[in-house]
Amino acid sequence: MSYLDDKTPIPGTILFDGQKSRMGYGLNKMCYSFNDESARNEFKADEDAYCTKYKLSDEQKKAVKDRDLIAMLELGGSIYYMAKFAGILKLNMQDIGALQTGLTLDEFKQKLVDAGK
Amino acid sequence: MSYLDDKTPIPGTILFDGQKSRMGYGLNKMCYSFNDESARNEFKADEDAYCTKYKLSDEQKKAVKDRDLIAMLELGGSIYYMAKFAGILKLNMQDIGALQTGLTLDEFKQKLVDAGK
Amino acid sequence: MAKIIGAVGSSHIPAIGLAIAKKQQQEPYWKGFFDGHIPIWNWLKEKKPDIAVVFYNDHGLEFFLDKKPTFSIGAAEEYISYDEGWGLATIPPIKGDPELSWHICNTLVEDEFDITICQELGVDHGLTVPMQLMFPGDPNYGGIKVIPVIINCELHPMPSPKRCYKLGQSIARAIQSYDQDLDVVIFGTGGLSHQLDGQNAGYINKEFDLMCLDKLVNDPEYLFKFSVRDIIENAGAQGIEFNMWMGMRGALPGKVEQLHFNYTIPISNTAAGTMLLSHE
Amino acid sequence: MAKIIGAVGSSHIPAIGLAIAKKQQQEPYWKGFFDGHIPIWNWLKEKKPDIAVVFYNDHGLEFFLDKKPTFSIGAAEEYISYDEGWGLATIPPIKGDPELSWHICNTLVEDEFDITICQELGVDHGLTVPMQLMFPGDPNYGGIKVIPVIINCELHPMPSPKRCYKLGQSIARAIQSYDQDLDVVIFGTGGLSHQLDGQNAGYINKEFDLMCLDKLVNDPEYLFKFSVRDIIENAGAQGIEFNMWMGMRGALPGKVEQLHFNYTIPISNTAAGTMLLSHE
Ligand SMILES: [Fe+3]
Ligand SMILES: [Fe+3]
Repeated sequence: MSYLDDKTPIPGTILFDGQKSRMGYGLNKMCYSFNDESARNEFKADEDAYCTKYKLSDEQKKAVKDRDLIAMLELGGSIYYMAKFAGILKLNMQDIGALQTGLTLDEFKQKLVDAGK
Repeated sequence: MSYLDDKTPIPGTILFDGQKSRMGYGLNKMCYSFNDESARNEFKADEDAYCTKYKLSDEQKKAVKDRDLIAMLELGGSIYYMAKFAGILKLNMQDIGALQTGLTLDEFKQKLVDAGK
Repeated sequence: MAKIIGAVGSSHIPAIGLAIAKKQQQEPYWKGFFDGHIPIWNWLKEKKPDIAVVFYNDHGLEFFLDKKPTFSIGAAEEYISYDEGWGLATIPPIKGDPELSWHICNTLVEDEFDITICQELGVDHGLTVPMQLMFPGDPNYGGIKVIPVIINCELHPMPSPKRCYKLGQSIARAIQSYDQDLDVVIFGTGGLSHQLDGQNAGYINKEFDLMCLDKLVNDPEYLFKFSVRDIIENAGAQGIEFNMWMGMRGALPGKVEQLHFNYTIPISNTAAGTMLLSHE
Repeated sequence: MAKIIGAVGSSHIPAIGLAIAKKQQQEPYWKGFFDGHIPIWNWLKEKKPDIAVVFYNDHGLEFFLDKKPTFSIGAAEEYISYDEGWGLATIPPIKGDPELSWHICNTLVEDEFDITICQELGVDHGLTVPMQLMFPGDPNYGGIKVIPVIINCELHPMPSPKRCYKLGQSIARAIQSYDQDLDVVIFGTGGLSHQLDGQNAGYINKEFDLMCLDKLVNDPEYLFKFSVRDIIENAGAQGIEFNMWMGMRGALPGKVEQLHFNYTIPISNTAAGTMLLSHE
């Protein structure tokens, strides 16, 4: 009995498990490539062609195009690889946090500060 | 207490352990590259340059040049990678066996047959 | 629920693949070895298992010393056979069952096995030769899907025979808790006694092999007393591939019956064992 | 014989590396966090350990999903810091002690840990940020050599907190049986409660963190009751990086004394803990 056999959703949380990793394999492989500067430049020069090279699905391509991080997660993105995608967009982890939670950056920062009280 | 803490030599046998793997890293990496046909061709075209590319020591280069399999083992070669080197030389496992044991191929084959009696 | 219907022990040496490519199965050197598989071929045709869990070792095709895992589990859609550098023909891709792979991985980590999960995996003769051997002439391998289980037999430190057996036990628990109606066969490949490298190349130990195989069927825990070094001292440097047979046997729960056995010396530089086990 | 002289818990988040690069240590946001390291800096300068065993996780720099190990141990001469893709500066190479690494690997496999041995290993902020943090401004990191211990915190299934603690225990046994006169410090990095992804991004749980850190010092086995899922439910998706602290604590044998403790919310999106432990 694995802890993963408990299928009760954890609110606001997507566990990156085998099912997600299968679904997001190409998407994550693309984002993994962004460790290399040349890959980042190639992506920036023609995003769509680069997504095709990594065999992203149409839904995944749309999520990338829309910078829809929640959709990327749902389609199998792993946050550690997606962070490299965010880097290309010049977004840091707090920017990403705000985007995913629908808060402004200041609201998101305040949420973090409040957690320390 | 690991089984590797027993340092008693096993006659005719070199355990491929951490010490050997450190020593033979470049040599084995070179032989690992021979999985690719282009690497095999590059090696065949200029053996010495290829050995230099993988930072083999002078002793390792000499062992490669002399096709001295025992010396290669002693200098950190792993048999599974060396098998790919042997393939370039058109030697199979029985040829290698004969070379290492100082037997003729027929004698080596007879040794194997005798083991079944 | 998925069901383990039996297990096959076999050799995976490249010379077998070369003999198949050259259609030498009925030549005197090979006849005894290949004919020793007839009962297994018949059994596989009759039972038509859906899945084969294949214990094998990589010989420097997909893994290098930069990152060398102790145990790896394949979780890919398919496994590709690549050029190994010395002339063995590649074979058609082998289908995987990633859903079952992940179920096994989840169970193994829960059971404290620290596996490496492989969503891309090229496979060498360790897996391709048994596939060719068990499904002769069939590019579809009887429609079977495989779960590759790879045990480090190259770089010391290596896992003990006992640890490999326990790995098999955990895999069996995973299969038996898998909520799909699948028949599973376990393949153990490699060995038996042999040594490829050094002045002791060509070493074979018939007596030790036959003892190990007898105990494997009837009293596998007896074999726990052997360390990796013990196996190598008795069965040669590559005799440690017996660890794959230990994994296979660990995956057979309950009472075991040996349906077929064959043992040939030499096949290339090895003692080659062939075994068919069923269990209640 | 080698001796474990203490342990340090710390954060490894990239924002710390960026703050160091921008020399922001005395700015209001950062002052409390960096000043919270003064007792650790002093202790390291006084004790001058020879070796640091660093528990960290790779965040998609050196490992990809094609082959994802549960536990990996570095056994290289040096570890290179590479571009991670989003602007963190690389740092000078970090020296390894391959001989001690192999001794640890031998022990771990004997103790039934199924590690991946890494003779080449690029390192990301998981290791580079703690090195910068512990040896400020010193490109030679106080002359220390590291043994990287990498725990999968990215792909489920992940090892339990209990398994990580046991990994630390086995590493401690290895060090204490190593026949060289070396002083060893253990670094646990990462965490504490935080979540980077999903609608729950920005989640932090102070109460749970403080309970975990208290138990970690005084009653670590209490924490065995938490599954990976339990940790994530309580500490957020990336709160599972607490597993590195479990490994670190497992490596501290005997009676433990907490010499220093600091806890800051927020550092970037995390609760950051800083801890110095010695033991008898
Ligand atoms: Fe083999
Ligand atoms: Fe982290």
